[in-house]
Amino acid sequence: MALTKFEIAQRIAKELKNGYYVNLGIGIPTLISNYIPNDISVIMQSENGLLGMGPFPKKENVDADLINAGKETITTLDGSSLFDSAESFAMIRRGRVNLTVLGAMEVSQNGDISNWKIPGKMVKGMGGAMDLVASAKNIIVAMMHTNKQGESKLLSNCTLPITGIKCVKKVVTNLAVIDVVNSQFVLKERAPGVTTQEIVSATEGDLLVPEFVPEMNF
Amino acid sequence: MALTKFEIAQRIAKELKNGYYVNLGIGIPTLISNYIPNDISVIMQSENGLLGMGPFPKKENVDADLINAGKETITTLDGSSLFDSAESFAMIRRGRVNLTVLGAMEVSQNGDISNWKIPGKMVKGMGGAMDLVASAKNIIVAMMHTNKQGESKLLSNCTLPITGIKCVKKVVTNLAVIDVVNSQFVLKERAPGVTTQEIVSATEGDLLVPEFVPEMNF
Amino acid sequence: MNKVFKNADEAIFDVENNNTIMLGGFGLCGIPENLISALVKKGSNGLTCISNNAGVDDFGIGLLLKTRQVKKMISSYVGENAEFERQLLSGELAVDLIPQGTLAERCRAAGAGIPAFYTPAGVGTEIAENKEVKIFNNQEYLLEYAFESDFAFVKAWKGDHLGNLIYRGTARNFNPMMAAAGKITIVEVEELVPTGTLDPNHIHTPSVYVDRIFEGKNYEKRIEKMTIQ
Amino acid sequence: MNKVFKNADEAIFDVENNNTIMLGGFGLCGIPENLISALVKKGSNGLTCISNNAGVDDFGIGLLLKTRQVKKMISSYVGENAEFERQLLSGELAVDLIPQGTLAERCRAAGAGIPAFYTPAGVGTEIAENKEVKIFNNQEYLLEYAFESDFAFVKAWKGDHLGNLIYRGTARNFNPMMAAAGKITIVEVEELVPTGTLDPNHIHTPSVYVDRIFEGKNYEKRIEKMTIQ
Repeated sequence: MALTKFEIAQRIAKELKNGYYVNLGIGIPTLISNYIPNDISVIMQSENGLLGMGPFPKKENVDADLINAGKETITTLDGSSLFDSAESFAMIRRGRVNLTVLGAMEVSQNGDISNWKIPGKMVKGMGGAMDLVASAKNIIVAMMHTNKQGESKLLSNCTLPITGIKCVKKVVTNLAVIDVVNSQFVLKERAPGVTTQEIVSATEGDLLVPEFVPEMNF
Repeated sequence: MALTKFEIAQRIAKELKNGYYVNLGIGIPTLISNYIPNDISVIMQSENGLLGMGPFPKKENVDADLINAGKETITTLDGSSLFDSAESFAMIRRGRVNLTVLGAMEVSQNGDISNWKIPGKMVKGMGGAMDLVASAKNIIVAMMHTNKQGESKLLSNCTLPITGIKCVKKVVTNLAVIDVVNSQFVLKERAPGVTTQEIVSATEGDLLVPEFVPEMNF
Repeated sequence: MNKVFKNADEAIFDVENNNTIMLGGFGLCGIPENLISALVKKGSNGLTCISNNAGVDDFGIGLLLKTRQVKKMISSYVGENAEFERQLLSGELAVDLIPQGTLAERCRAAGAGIPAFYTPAGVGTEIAENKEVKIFNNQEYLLEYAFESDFAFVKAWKGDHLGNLIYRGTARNFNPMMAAAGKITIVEVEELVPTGTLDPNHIHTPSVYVDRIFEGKNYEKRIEKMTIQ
Repeated sequence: MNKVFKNADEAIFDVENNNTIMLGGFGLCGIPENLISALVKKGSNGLTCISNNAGVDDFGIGLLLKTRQVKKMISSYVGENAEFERQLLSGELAVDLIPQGTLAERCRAAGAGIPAFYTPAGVGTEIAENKEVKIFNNQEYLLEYAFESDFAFVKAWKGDHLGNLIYRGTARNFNPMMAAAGKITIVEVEELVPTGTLDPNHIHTPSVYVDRIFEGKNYEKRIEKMTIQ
């Protein structure tokens, strides 16, 4: 069975380590915060100027001066810090954010990512995505394996305008966990019940398939 | 009568305007704060991270965490702000400090200044002087007109290693107030009782002498 | 020198058509509400606005779009409003999209007297076109320039009469860098306090950067996406 | 992940000979006293120290000079001590003199992932030798590079267990940029407080930059020039 977007988030949550500083993009990545193991503590960075992003506020505590990068009202936590946007991207470019999880329209086998622009459609902008993918040391993409037309989103080359080059380290889709190694996709795990062949068919780029590919566990 | 260093400071104090942010170098410039007119308020910047430098503390209020760029213990004032060294030089390079007063070994007629290094002698470093002279919009040099050997310190070209080029706007010495205009010294004021001829003799660089040169008043 | 103005109308007396204005804020958080309203009232047009976002249809910079005062937006993320999209598609409005970190750093550079710097953001993408590329430690970087602007419109939480500022929460965002960058920096604060009441160690923007300050009124502080537990 | 260490000795366990270390402080104000003492005790040598000043004969970095652990100083102003001068003249010690603002900005760039930037400081002087010059707005600027360092030794006033820091007075100086710049950042604080006790809006250095933190002891906080009314 292909994973739901919640299960994709749940699988990625296993990549978190205690003490990690993490930046989660909009969409599936945001869901990850619901699956953080109880025995570890991670600190969420919101690029509009907050480390230690807490949960949504109770209605009576809503504060217009406290939002996240998705413009949602949020809260601070013990140990939070507030800063300006230059400082926020300073720590991102410096490589101090341990993990960045982003959605994508396409990922190529050399780790390029496209997620900001579709030619012919209204372009809203890259926001902080170009800075994040250019600087984060550890980037995981969370996305569906194929698009709505059933075409692979894991490609030999991106067809859409690029957000960043050679930056994606790992892709978690509804079908598989795939690493990007030496300009090649490497199949690491299958979604429960999904066959290697199904994944191969759904992957346009070069996919290295080891002899034994375990099923994911959560 | 040639001015004392206190009178040089007193004369420069007349250049201050209400609301000015001012950086005063070590030596004669430091004395200027004793002569600020009562009807204006100026804010002293200390490049180690303070705007609004106050007077020396009373003995019981000495605080090792509050020093100026000369490493002297000082105080803060109402309206002071503290910041790091990057921010301190950001505001200097940005041109937000209205006036910088420095000592010098030599000034040339195109506004070059030498004040950090004497070849063959132990070099202690330029500290913040090179940043200040490269960025301040309004630089006044406070110095003696001649050195201990009686040689002019106002030269056609500096002989000592340069601290900054084309930056000095005005020189106040024990003999005169001299502006730097179009790569020429222009005599603006004489010290009380000092003749134009004395000033001309003591100035090696090209000195434009207007028909009437007033005596300074304080 | 008195920096204190009575209100936004008086503080923007010398804004002219075709000026470039930086406006603080992220989404609708920390935006200079009073200054935007005054600018709508004043009617200056042909403006270039440097701001991370472009507001919504009836709030923030959206108000200046509705009155067609804006010629160009320099932003990282736009289009949360229909009028913006209409003007963009019809060619009435130009947009420069810039990676958010680069946008922030170009403001910071302007405020720090740094004319240009290198950043990895955008390497290999279309925003690298016509930009100087330089290699440091075997990695490519793009040369990016400090922004130039005629005015910075800044919103802070508290400010004193001298211009020292403290921001609150994530309303800080682009405000401090823009405060430092503006050729003329105009600040509205929720609370104008006597000089000497703010702790020097807690100041976010030192007074040296601030040219004009006033206490704003009728803050709406609209919330773009209300999310609760 | 626990960042809290018992003391300076344990916090510098992996410093090696020939490492490059940034040390916060201006004069003797805001220097990492405990870390310097531990480094003297550990005896690592061949060190390159990036620090605005070099201490005095019997305090600050002067202690590391006395034991001949320093190979090179990168500073803006040095020589307040006789041993420094002796080693420099004898060729035992190398010194790189850098304008103070450039020194600060090269730390800041390192902490901000900016590999290089342009600055006007030093144009036309001997420090411009062998540096790339570029013209912006008809003015010359020098290309300056981010510092690389193995460790940053930082002194703060208060810090929490997560590594959020608040500095005090002018003891802030170079500490925040170095905290951000260090490959491994080790912080000593006068008071280590429980996480959650510092106001998020007052943090000077966010925890993300801090790898190790400990509460220092026996602070001498020596005053270089006592001046009183």
